[in-house]
Amino acid sequence: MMRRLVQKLAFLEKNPRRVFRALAALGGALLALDALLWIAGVYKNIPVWHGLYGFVMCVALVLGAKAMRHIVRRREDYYAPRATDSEEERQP
Amino acid sequence: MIPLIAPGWLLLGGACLIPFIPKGAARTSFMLALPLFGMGLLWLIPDGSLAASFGGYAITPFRMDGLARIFCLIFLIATFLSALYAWHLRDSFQHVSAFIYAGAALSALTAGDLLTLFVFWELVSLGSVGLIWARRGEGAWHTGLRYLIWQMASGLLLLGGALFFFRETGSLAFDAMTLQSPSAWLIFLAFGIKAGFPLLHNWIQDAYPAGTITGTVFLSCFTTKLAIYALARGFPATEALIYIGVIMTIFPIFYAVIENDLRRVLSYSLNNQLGFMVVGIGIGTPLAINGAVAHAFCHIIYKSLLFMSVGAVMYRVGTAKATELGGLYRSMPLTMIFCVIAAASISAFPLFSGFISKSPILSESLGGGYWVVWFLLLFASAGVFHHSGIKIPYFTFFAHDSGRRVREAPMHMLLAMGIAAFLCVAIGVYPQALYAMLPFPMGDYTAYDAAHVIGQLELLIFSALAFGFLMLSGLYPPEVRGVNLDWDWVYRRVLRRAFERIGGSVLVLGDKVWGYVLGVWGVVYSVLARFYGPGGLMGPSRAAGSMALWTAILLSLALLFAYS
Amino acid sequence: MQTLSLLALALPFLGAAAILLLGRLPNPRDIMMIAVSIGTAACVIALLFLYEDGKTHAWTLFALLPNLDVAWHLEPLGLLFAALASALWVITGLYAIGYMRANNEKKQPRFFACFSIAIGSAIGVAFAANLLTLFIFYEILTLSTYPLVSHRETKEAKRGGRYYLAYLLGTSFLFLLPAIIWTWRRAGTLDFVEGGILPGSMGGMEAALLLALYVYGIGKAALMPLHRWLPEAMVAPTPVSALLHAVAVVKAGVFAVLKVGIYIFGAAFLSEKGASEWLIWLACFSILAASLIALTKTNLKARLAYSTVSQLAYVILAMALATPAAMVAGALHMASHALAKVSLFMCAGAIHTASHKDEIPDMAGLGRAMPLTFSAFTLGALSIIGLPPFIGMWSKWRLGEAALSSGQSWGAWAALATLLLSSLLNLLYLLTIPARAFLSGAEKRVAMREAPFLCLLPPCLTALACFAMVFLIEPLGDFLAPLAREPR
Amino acid sequence: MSETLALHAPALVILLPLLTAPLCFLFSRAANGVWATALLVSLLSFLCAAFLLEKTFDGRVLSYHFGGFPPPLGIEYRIDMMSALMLLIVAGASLLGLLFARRSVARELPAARQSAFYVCYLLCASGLLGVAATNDAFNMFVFLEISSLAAYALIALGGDRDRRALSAAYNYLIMGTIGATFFVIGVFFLYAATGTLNMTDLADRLHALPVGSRSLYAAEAFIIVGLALKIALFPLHVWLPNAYAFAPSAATVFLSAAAAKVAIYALVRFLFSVFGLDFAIGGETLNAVILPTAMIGMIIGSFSAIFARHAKRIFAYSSIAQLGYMMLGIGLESREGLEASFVYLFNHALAKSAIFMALGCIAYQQASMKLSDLHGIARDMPWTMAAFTIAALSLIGAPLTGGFIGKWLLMDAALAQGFWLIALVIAAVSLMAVLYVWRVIEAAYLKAPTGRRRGAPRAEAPRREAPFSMLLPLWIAALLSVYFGVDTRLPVGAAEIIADSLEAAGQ
Repeated sequence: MMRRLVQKLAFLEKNPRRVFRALAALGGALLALDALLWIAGVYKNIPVWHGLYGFVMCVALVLGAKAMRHIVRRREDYYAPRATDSEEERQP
Repeated sequence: MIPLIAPGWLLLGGACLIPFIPKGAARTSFMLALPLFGMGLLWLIPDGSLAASFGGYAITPFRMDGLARIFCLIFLIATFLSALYAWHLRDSFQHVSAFIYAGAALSALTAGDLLTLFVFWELVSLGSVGLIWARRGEGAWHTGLRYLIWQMASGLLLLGGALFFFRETGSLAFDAMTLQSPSAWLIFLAFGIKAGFPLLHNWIQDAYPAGTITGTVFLSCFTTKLAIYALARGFPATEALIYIGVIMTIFPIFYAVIENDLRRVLSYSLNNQLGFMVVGIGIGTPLAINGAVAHAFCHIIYKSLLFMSVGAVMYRVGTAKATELGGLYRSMPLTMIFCVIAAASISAFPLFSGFISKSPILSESLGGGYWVVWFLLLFASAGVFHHSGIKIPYFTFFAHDSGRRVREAPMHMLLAMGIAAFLCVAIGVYPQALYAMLPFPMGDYTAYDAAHVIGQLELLIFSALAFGFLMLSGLYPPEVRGVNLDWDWVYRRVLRRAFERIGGSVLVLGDKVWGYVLGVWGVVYSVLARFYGPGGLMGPSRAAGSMALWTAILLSLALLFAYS
Repeated sequence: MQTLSLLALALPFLGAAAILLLGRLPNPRDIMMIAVSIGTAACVIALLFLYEDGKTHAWTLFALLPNLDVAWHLEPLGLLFAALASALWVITGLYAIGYMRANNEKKQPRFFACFSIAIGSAIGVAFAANLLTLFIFYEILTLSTYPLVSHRETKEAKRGGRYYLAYLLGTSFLFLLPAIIWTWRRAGTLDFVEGGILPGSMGGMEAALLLALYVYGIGKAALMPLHRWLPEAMVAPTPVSALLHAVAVVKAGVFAVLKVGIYIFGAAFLSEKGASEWLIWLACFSILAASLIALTKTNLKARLAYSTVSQLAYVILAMALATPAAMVAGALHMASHALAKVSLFMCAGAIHTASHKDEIPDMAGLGRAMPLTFSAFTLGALSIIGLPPFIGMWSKWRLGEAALSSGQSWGAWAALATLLLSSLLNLLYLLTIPARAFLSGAEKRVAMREAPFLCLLPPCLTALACFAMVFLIEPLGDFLAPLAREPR
Repeated sequence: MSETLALHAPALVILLPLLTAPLCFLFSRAANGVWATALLVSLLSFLCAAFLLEKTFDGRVLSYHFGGFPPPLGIEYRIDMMSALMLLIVAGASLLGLLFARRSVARELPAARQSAFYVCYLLCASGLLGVAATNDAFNMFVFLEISSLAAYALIALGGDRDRRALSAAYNYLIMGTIGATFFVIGVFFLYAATGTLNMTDLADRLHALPVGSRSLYAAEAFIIVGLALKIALFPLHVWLPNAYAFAPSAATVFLSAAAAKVAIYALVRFLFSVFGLDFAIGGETLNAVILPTAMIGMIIGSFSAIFARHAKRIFAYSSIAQLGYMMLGIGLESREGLEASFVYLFNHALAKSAIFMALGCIAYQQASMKLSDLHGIARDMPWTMAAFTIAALSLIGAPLTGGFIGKWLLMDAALAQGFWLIALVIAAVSLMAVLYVWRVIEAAYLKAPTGRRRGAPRAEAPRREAPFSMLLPLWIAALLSVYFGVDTRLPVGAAEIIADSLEAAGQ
């Protein structure tokens, strides 16, 4: 069972765009469902808000962090020898 | 009738016995039996408290109620899982430290007064630092020292607060208080340090990646959640907590995205999760508090599971740096599955434990009219998914293949992870069991209504899409080695340098001053010695002639006085 | 009781004579010393139980000058100090025998005789019924410990001894004696009286000045900046350091300060006139500055010495807070610090005996070879830091409580902040020692053993006592309660 | 019997040694015989002194008329508490010194001069006793000169061992003569003004005289300066260190214990009993002169002691400082001050004689008294150094020793009048005493003996403990200085009576 799982994953790893498209399709379906349920009046939340918000904010988060890294990143041994960052990590 | 021994005391007593049990199966079995036995005790102990007097103070060394009970339960579970995970370990020092740590944390949960709380609060610090020092080496030593200073600072603030509290009220009872007196502020700060309030948080990200593989699993369970418990007990519905909590949820996720050390990523994410709980406590409605408590409960399980899976990788590969890992799903598929389950839980996928505990907090923030808070929490939720839900499993087990081919994690680790993973799913599927144990009745609340489920799924899927988009477009920042400066830079670098400079110059100055004093003394001495030495004015060999002169002078002076 | 207390006073002195007589025979001599110490401790502890609050227990030995007696009395604070000194004498004595033999020290008869005299005079200080008697025994204590400090007769030992004498005699002649005579002039008596003898006889400024003379005149309390003798005296053999820095000498100093505060000025008088407010700040400074200096020392005994300077200032702080509760807290701290610090010093000596290592960095990894020693050290250190569940925490707790209820506004905050901050500093300079000993350098196997049994047992005992004392906290509090009584 | 003795004791106490001395000189050349006689006489005179003290302890005054002539005409010996105390000190010091002297003198002086030493010693003692007992101003001068001349000779006898003794004696001779001359000039002025020499009488008549007589001013000034020379009050102290340092050990013991103190007695007698404080040079002026000179003397003397390298000289300088203490108490011109001075004087006599005896014991074993040659001596002479340490503690003023009582009272007296600075100087000078005493103790106890002692004639002979006959008086003095630090009834009681009577007379 594990072997098959690993093989499947290896296949996906080689075809990332496939995964992405599948995800996009799932997202589209969810958006549609969301909208439908809202129209049907099952709940009164703002429709499709979660998805868009999540997408935008995540992009913003990563880009913001990327920008921040320019400011805050230092060499790994910056705090050495008073930190473990640059120490050999292999432990028993 | 309360049984004489509280679960925490049981663990502490057990910790004292551990060194005397031969290493190996006997000792590990004993260590596993302790929390199980503790759960049995917890089952037997009814609600109530034990009053006592010590040193002239009325204290309540033991108190059991709904809030304490559920925390006790999860602490015992966490102890069991962590001990199981550490089955292979043959280090008495770590064993004792870990059980003192767990036992003290449990005892602190059942402390009914500030004095008892302080006692165990400090013991928690002492026990836990052993798990960092046990890694051995210069870096771990200094990291542990920094950690210990922070923890002690928290304990001392608590001590100061307790003193003030006793002065103000004449009692030491630990119950809800308001931020209106020095005592409350001091205690609030003490809890705040352990809960990782903004600017008081760095010890978490500093120390947890520096612990031993098994030690960090213990660490991730107790200290911060003890603080959450204490806040829930002492400062429910304190509005300041809402804003503090929101900040806690937001800023760590930025760091988590760019951090290379996966255990530090988890530490940032831990901080972010604490933020949700703090918000819940700050909102303070029964449902919100329940949410915070439930979230703490679930969080302990999935966070320790995450640390366990990363730890298992570390155990086999020797590092937890994202740059060194990748493609490990081939070698450690089971670990990967458990990691993904934990990631799903922390991301609050429906049917996983995080979902059922985070929802009450989110809906109460909305219900309480905290719109901005709700927006930010939502952002934080998406961020959590991004770094904990995707980044951890992705960079460990997928991404580019690091080429490392190792064995699957050892059996006992898999077992511990399996149990934890099972609990994550079980709670997610059947939340009523957990809801029933919460301090306040949950009524007919359910997280599984359509709006919640669909909204959450949407959020997560689109976050994943964003990740995919960024990865495919190459915008995603590549993992690189390095450390990121956080607030701790101020004291680890700036203050340290300043202190060294100032301290050094003060010492130099002191030596100089002392040197001057000695120098002046030397000059005075030599002058005196010359004055009084042989041949000096006051020296021993003075002729009679000068004496006669002196006599004459004195006589004339006397006469002058007399005649004047 | 009169006989018993006189016996407790006289036994150490007789013991000293016996030790000198038996000087040539090491075994009978040492057994004699232990027997005498046990006898003394038994007397004092019996007194502790016989003591009844409310009764006067005062006797006169002889009149030195008209209206000026050499007299002794029993009161809780003195009994506590005497009990500490005599009980720890038994333990330190055992340790000293082990240490002196293991290190082949010379002139042991002189050493043990002076040791006994020092304890005897410490008990004399404890029982003194008036300032004059206290002064007399205080000086005997100084003189009898001088040979102990200079025991090794090396250049450094002589230097240390010179510092020791210069500071202690200098302060007592220049400040203490004038202060006593001033008191005598003002109050017409020197007796220790509940509520003090000075109230009503002087104003605030004068009282503050007189207090300054006392606090600095009692040089053994090592308040900064007159603390330098204490680290210098570290050249002495370790049992002496243990005795000096934990039991007899420095505690006699802070004991005298407390006694002056309680029975000469009276807490109410001090706080009413605000005469001790300045001392709060000075004591706080002393606590923190000495802790900071301790951080920079790498020699174990030097670090412990500065730690002592810092801890002594706690007691002075307690006195300066000038409330009855603070005085009790000071007395408690005196006891708790004595127990903890004596353990630390004895551990330091055990380390020296077993490994000849005195520098802290050299001790990394020693914990594996000497687990018991370093465990005892850890317990002692935890107690000094003020961590639960050791006795040190309780004295700090009481002190903090007293600070808050003292009615000082800024002073109370300063005192509390100092208490907390110094705990942190204590942690840094004390706990790191055993932690490194246990954790660092584990890869090297150290071919070393624990110190000899007699060097090992005593520190373990006192370290455990630091813990066990917690259960005595309540009876101890009750026993000391008369100190907190409002003057009648 | 007792009554007869009481009647004649005031004369006996002086006449016994005074008459024995020339007899010894004439009839005996055997040193041991002279020593035994001198010891016997000293003992008798000490017993008389003790008897007198006992008699006067209730404040009574004994008056003895020489030859039966009543006072203004004949010479009167008048024994009050102050005289009795001085007699006790002098006779006691003489007894202790003689006990000590036999072995010491036998080693330090050539056989031919030993009996001369004892004769001079007896003469000196009788002179000092006479000063203390007589109530006649001129008679006092005579006794002063007897003692001084004998003292010059005593010091010069040290010349066989160290040539510097001769120049020291010469210096002392010159200074002492100047002092004596000044004193006698003052006495003549007084006689010219009043026509009497009896001091009680003088006091009465002086106060009947009109105020502002210049000759009386001059008389007081001459007497004060003359006596100050004998006391070695700063800055007239320069003769003292060498005189004490190079005299034979036994002579130093006696002189340091008795000589200067008797001069102090004479000064007090004149200032308080004869002139009175409100007379001529008034109390305030005296205050302004004595207090500063006493304090400067204390400081200068102590510094000199600290920097001295010769053990005996250290303590000779210390004597200058200690005399400063006594003068300080007198300069305070209060009841407390006088009391303190006399207690101090008493205890200092004991402590200082013990110290010089200990040094004499050392001198018995080795020629050099340099500090650097005393290294490790406590190992060889434990008993000597133990007694030395006890006496030194008394000198410092450690509690439970006589010195402490003296300093306590003195500080108390200074504070009673609000003299802050003086109290501080007293404390500081005590501290300086610690310094110089400790140099000796450290050398003796803590320093390793140097291999060969330079200039030591018996370099090869190992140092050993001093003979018992020398240790005995040493220990008596040392133990007494502790005893009187614990049981203070005798010195304090006596000093109280003295202070009361002087205060009454001084007004």
